[in-house]
Amino acid sequence: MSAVGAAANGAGADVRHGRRILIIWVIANVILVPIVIWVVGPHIPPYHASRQSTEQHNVNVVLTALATPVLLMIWVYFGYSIAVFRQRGAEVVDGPPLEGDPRIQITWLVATTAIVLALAVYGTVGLLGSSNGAGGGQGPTPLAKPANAAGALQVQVIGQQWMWTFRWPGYGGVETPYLVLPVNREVEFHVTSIDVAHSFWAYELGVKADAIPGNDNVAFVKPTQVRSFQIRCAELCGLWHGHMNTTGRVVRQAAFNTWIAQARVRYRGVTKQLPPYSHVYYPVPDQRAS
Amino acid sequence: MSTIESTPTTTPTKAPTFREQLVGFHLIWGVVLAAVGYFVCHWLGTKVGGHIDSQSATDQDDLAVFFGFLGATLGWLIGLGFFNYPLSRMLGRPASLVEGEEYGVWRYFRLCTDHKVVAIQYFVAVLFFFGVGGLNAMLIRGELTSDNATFIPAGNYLTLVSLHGTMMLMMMSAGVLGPLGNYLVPLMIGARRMAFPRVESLTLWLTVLAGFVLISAIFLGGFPTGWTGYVPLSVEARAGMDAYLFSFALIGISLCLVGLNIIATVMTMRAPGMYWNRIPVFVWGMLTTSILAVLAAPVLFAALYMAALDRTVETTFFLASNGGSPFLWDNLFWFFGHPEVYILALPGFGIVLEILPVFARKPLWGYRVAVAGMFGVALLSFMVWQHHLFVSGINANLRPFYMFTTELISIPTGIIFLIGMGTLWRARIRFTVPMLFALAFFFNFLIGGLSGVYLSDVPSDVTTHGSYFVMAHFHYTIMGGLVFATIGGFYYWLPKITGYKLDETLGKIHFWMMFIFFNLTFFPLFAAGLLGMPRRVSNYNPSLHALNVFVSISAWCLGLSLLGLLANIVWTQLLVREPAGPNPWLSKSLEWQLPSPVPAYNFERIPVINSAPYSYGIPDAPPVADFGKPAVLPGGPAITPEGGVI
Amino acid sequence: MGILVAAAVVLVAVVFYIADFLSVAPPVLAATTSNGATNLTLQTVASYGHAPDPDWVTYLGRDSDGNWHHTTVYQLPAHTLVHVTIYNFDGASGLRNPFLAQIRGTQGGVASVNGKPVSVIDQDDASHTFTVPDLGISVPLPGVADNAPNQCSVAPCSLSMAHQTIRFSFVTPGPGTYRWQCFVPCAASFYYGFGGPMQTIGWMSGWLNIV
Amino acid sequence: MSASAAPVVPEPEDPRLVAANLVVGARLFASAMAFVFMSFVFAFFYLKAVDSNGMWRPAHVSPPQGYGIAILICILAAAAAFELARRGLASGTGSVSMLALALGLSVAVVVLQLIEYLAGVDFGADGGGYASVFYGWTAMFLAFWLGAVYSVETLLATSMRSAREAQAAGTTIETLRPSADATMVYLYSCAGIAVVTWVLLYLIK
Repeated sequence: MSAVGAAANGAGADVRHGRRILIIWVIANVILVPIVIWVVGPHIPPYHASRQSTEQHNVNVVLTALATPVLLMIWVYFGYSIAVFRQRGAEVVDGPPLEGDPRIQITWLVATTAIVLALAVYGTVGLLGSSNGAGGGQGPTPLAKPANAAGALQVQVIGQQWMWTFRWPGYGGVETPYLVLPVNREVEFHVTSIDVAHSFWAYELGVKADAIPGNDNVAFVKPTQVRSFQIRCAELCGLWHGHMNTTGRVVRQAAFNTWIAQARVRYRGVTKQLPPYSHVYYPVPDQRAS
Repeated sequence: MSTIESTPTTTPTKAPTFREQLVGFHLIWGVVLAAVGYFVCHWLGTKVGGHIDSQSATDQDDLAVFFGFLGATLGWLIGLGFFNYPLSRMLGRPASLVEGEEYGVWRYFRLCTDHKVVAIQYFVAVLFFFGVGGLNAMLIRGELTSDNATFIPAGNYLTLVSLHGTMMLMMMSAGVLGPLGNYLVPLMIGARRMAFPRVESLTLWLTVLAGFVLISAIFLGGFPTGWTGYVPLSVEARAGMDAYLFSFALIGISLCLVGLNIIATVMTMRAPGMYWNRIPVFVWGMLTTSILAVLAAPVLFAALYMAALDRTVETTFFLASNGGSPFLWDNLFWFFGHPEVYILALPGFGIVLEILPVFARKPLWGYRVAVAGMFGVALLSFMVWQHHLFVSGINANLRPFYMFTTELISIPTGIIFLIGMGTLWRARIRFTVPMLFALAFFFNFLIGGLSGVYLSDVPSDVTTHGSYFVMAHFHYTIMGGLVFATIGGFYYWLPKITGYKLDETLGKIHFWMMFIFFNLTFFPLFAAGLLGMPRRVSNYNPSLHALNVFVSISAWCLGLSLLGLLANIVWTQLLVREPAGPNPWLSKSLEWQLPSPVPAYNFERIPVINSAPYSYGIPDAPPVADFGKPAVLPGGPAITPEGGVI
Repeated sequence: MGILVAAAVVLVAVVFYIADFLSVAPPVLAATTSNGATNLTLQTVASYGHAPDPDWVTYLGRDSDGNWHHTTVYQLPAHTLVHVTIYNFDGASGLRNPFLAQIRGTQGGVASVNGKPVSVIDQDDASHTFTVPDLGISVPLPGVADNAPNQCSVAPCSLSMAHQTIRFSFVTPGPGTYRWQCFVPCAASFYYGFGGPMQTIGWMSGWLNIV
Repeated sequence: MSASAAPVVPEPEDPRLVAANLVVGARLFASAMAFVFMSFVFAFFYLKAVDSNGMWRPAHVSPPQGYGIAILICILAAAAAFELARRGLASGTGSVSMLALALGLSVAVVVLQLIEYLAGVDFGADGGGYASVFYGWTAMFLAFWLGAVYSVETLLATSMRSAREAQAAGTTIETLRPSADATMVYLYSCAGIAVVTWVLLYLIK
C-alpha cells in the first residue's frame, strides 16, 4: 500500500483516494441495500396485523434502507483512511496542512439538509395522511382521523395499578378485563388512567398511547388479521409494571357480537355500580387514615 | 450570589501545623456534621410537619426527611469550611481568592481553590460513582438472565434500575465538565485559576454529597420511578423518592454553577492573544455544554422543587384531580432532559476533535464549522423536548414540528462527523490508545445517531417508544459516545495531570475488550426493543430469553474490561511511575507546553498566544505561545469592550 | 493517589449494602393439606403494628401449626383445587374501579362471605381484594363495619375479634410463578392510597409459586 | 501532586479581571434565576389553561392584595436605594446610609412575606393549581431574595469597615465597585421578577 507516496503528491492523490472510496462504497451499496430491503426487510417488526402496524413496518424498512448507505459511507471512509493513511514506525511525520474546503462543507450541508427535509415530510405524511396517526396516542382532539371515524368502535382503555380494563360505551358501558376486537373495523381507543401514568401498548396492532390521569388519549387502529396480540404497559408505573400484560384477540364480527353479549350478561351486576361513562375519571388523592 | 469578591490577596501563606490541619475544616468534620445535621433537622421536621395529613404516618414523614437532608447539606458545607468566607465577608473582611491551597495532602479533603486539585477530586468522585452505577448495571443484567422476577424482588429491581439510571445521568453530566473542564480550561486559555474558585470547589462537594444522598434512598425504601421520576408515581412513592428529588436538585445546582464558572472563565480570563478563533475546540465544547447547563439545570431544579412540595406540604402541581397536571412535570423535566442528553454529547465532540489532530498530525479540518456545529446542537436541543412525549397525548398536533426539529439536529451532528473525516484525510494516523477511543466514538455515535432517526419519526416511534430500542439508542450515544470519548481523554491527559503515562499495551487490551463487548451488549437490545420488550421490566416474553442471557454475559465482560482501566491506573500511577515528560504526544496545544505535572501557578508568566493549537504540518509555524515575554497583565485584551465581556 | 484506595474501600462497602438490600425477600409459605384438601388461610390487618412499618396494612398467612407468618409468597401444588379462607379484620374503604367488586375465576364464580355465597359485592363495602390477574381470579373482601365492637389493630389478630370470613376455591394451573395483589387503595397516608404496602412484596402484593 | 513547583511569586492580577468575572458571573446567575421563574410562569399559564377538574382557582382562593403591593414596593424601593448607594460608590464617596436603607428594605421584604404566609393568606397549599403556584413561586423567590440580602449586607459591612479603618487590608472604595456592579445586576433581576410575580399572582384574576 503506497500510502506515503500517495499522500505526498497533493491534488492527484485526493482524486485517486476519492475515486477508490467512491467505488468501494457503490459496490457495497449495490450488494447490501437490496439485501436490506428484500431479505431483512420483511422480518422487521411490527407485523401486518393492522393498517397502522403495516405503516410502521413500511416506515422501518424505508428508514433502514436509507440508513444503510449513510452507515456504509462513514464506515468505508473511516476504514479506508485507517488502512491507507496509517503511519507505521516510530517516527512522527506531520500530514499535509489541509484547511477546510468550503465547497465540500456546503455540499455536505446541502445533502444532509435534503435528507432531513425528505424524512420530515415522509414522516408527517405517514403520520397524518396514510395511517390516521399510525396508532399513536393523539390526545383528546385527534388531528388524523379515519374517513368513517363516526362509525368507529369506541373502546375505553382504563389503566390502573396494575391491570388493564376496557369499557364499551356502545354496549351499555359494560367493563371487561379482556380485549376482543372485530376484524376489519375501525377502532377508536380512548386511553386514560385512574391513578398513575401507564402506556397502553398493543404490540402486534402497532398501538401505543400513554394513559395519563385526567387525560383522554385517542388512538385509531384497524385490525386486518384474525389473531391474538400482546398488550403491555410501556410506561413505568410501579411494582408490577412488568406484569401489566394481557393477551387480546381479533375475531370475526359475529364472534365479537356473541362475546360482548355474554360479557354484558355476566357483568350485569357490577355494571350497575360503575360510574356513568366519561372520558376521564379523576382519581381522588385520598389519604385514608387506617 | 455567594461570591461577591474583590481584588485577591495572593500572598502565599505558610503551611499550617499538623494541629491546625487536624482541627481545621475538612472532610471528616463534613461527614460528622452532616450526620448530626440530618438527625437534628429530621427531628425538627417531625415537629413541624406533624399537623399535615400526608405526614401523619410515622413511616412516611417526607417533610422530616427533607429537613434532614437540608440539615445534612448544611453540616456538610460547614464542616468543609464553606461558610467561613461568606461570614467573614459579612463582617466586612477583605476579599480573597485563595483558600486551602497550602494544606499538603489535606488539600484533597477540604475546600481548596486550586482548579487542578478540584479536578482531581472530581476525577475520583466521578470514577467512584461511575463504579456504583456500573455495578448496579451488572446486577440488573443478573436479574434479566431470568424472564421472571426471581433473583431480585420486583420492587427492589425497580429501585436498582432507578439507582443505575439516576446515578449515571447525574455523574456523567458532571463527568467531563467537572474533571477535564476544571483542569484543562484554565490551562488551555492561559489562565491561573477559574473565575470563581470557591464556587468551583462548592460544585464538587455538592456533587459528592448528591451521590451519597442518592445512595441513601435504599435506606428509605428505594424509589420506583427510574431517572425520569414521572408523576404521579413519584408523588405516591415511598420516602426514597425524597432522596432522588434532593440529590438531583443538588446536582442541578452544581451543574448550573459549573457551567457559570466555565463560561465566566472563558469569557474574561483568556491570555493576551487568545482570540475567540484561537480557542481550542475542546474549550468550545465545554463552553457550549456550559451554556446548556446554565439554562437547563434551573428548570430541572424548579420541577424537582414542585414535586417536593407535592410530596410534603400537599400542593397539587401534578395531581389532575386538584387542578394540577402530570404533563406539567413532563414538560419541565424534558425541557431540562433533552439539553441534558446534549450535555452528555457535546463534551464528547470536544474531546475527540481535540484528540484527532494530534494523532492525525494535521490541522483540524474546518475549525469554524466545527464550532458552528456545536452551537447548532446546543441551540436546537432546546426545541425538541416533546419528542419524548410523542404518544403521551400532549399537544399531539405539534408532533410534526417536533419531528422536524429533532431530525434537524442530525445536521450539526453530521458536521462533527464531516470535520472528523476531513481531519483524517491523507493524515499520518498513529493508533495510540486515545486515538482508538476517539475513532470508536465515531463508530458508536454513528449507530446511536442513526437509531435516533427511527425514534424521531413518529410512526416508527409508536413501536420503539418506551422499549429497549430507546434504551439501546441512548446507551450508544451516552456510553458509546461520551464514556468512550471521556476514557480516551483520560488516557490522553492523565500524563499531564499526574506526570505518569498509562500503559499503552494494557490500554489497547482494555480498548478492544470494551469496544467489542459494548457492541455485543447493546446492539442486540435494538432487536429486543423492536420485538416488544418494554424498558424497566424485570420479566419479559420467554421468547426473548436467549437474547437476554447473551446480552447479560457480554455486559459482564464489558464490566470486566473496565477493570482493565482500573488495573492500568494502579499499575502505572501507583507502582511503576515512569515520568512521561512534558509532552509525550508531541501536541501543539498550550497545556502540553507546561511541565507535567503542572506547577501550582500554571504559568510563571501569563503567555502571549500566537496561533490556534492545530498548526501541524505547517512549515515555519510560530510556537503556539511565547512564555518568556515580560510580564503582561493577564486577561488584558479579554476584558476590553471588543473582548465581548461588557 | 491513596484517595483511589480509600474510594475503592467505600465502593465495596456501598455495593455490599446495595446487594444486601436487594436480596431481602419475604419467606415462602406452603399451603396446608388436611385429609386430601389443600387449604390456604390468610388474614388482612389494618396495621401490622410492628417495626419497621407499624402503620402499614398487610396480609398474613397461616402455616399448618396455626402460626401466622408475615409473608405474601405462597406455594401451591399444580392442577389442584385450592380452598382459600381469608379473615378480614380491616374496615371498608371502597374501590377506585368498581369493576373489581365482581368475583371472577373462582369455582362457580362465587365466594362465600360469612357462609353466604355472592358473585358481586357493593363496591363501597370493599376493604381489600385478592386478585391474580394472570389467572383471571379476583375476589373482593368486604370490610368490617366501622361501628363493630372489639376491632383488631395489631397483627396477628385472633378470630375472637371483629372480622369477615371469605371462602372460595380455585383450580391451580400448571407450574409457574404468578403475581397477586390487592386492588383497593388501602395504603394509609400515601397519595392515591397506593404507595408503601401496596408496592412492597410481603404486604399487599406477592407471588403464588405453583409447583 | 501539583505542589512540586518552583516557588514563584506571580505578578498580581489585573483588578479589572475580578470586575469582569463578577459582572459576567452575576449576569449568568441572573439568567439561570430567570429560567427558574420561567418554569413557574409556564406552570401558571399551563395549569390555568388546563384547569384540570375545574380546580385551577376555586372562588374562595384570592391572595391578600395589600401584602402583594407592600412587598413589591419594598423590593423596588430597596433597588432604588441601592442604585443611589452604587452611584455614591462610583463617585468615590462612600454612602453607608443608602446601603443601610437598602438593607433595611430588603429585610423588610422577608419579614412581610413571612407575615403574609402566617397571617395574610386564607387558602391552603392544597387549594388547587393557583394555590400551588402561589406558594411555590413566592417561597422560591424568597430564597433567591435572601441572596440579595446577603450581597447588600456584605457591601455595607465592607464599606463600613473600610470607612472605619482607612486601610482595611487592601479594601478601598475603589475595590468595592465590582461587587456593587454585580450586586446591581442581581438586585435588578430580582426586582424585575418581583414585578412579574405581582402581575401574575396578584393582578390577573
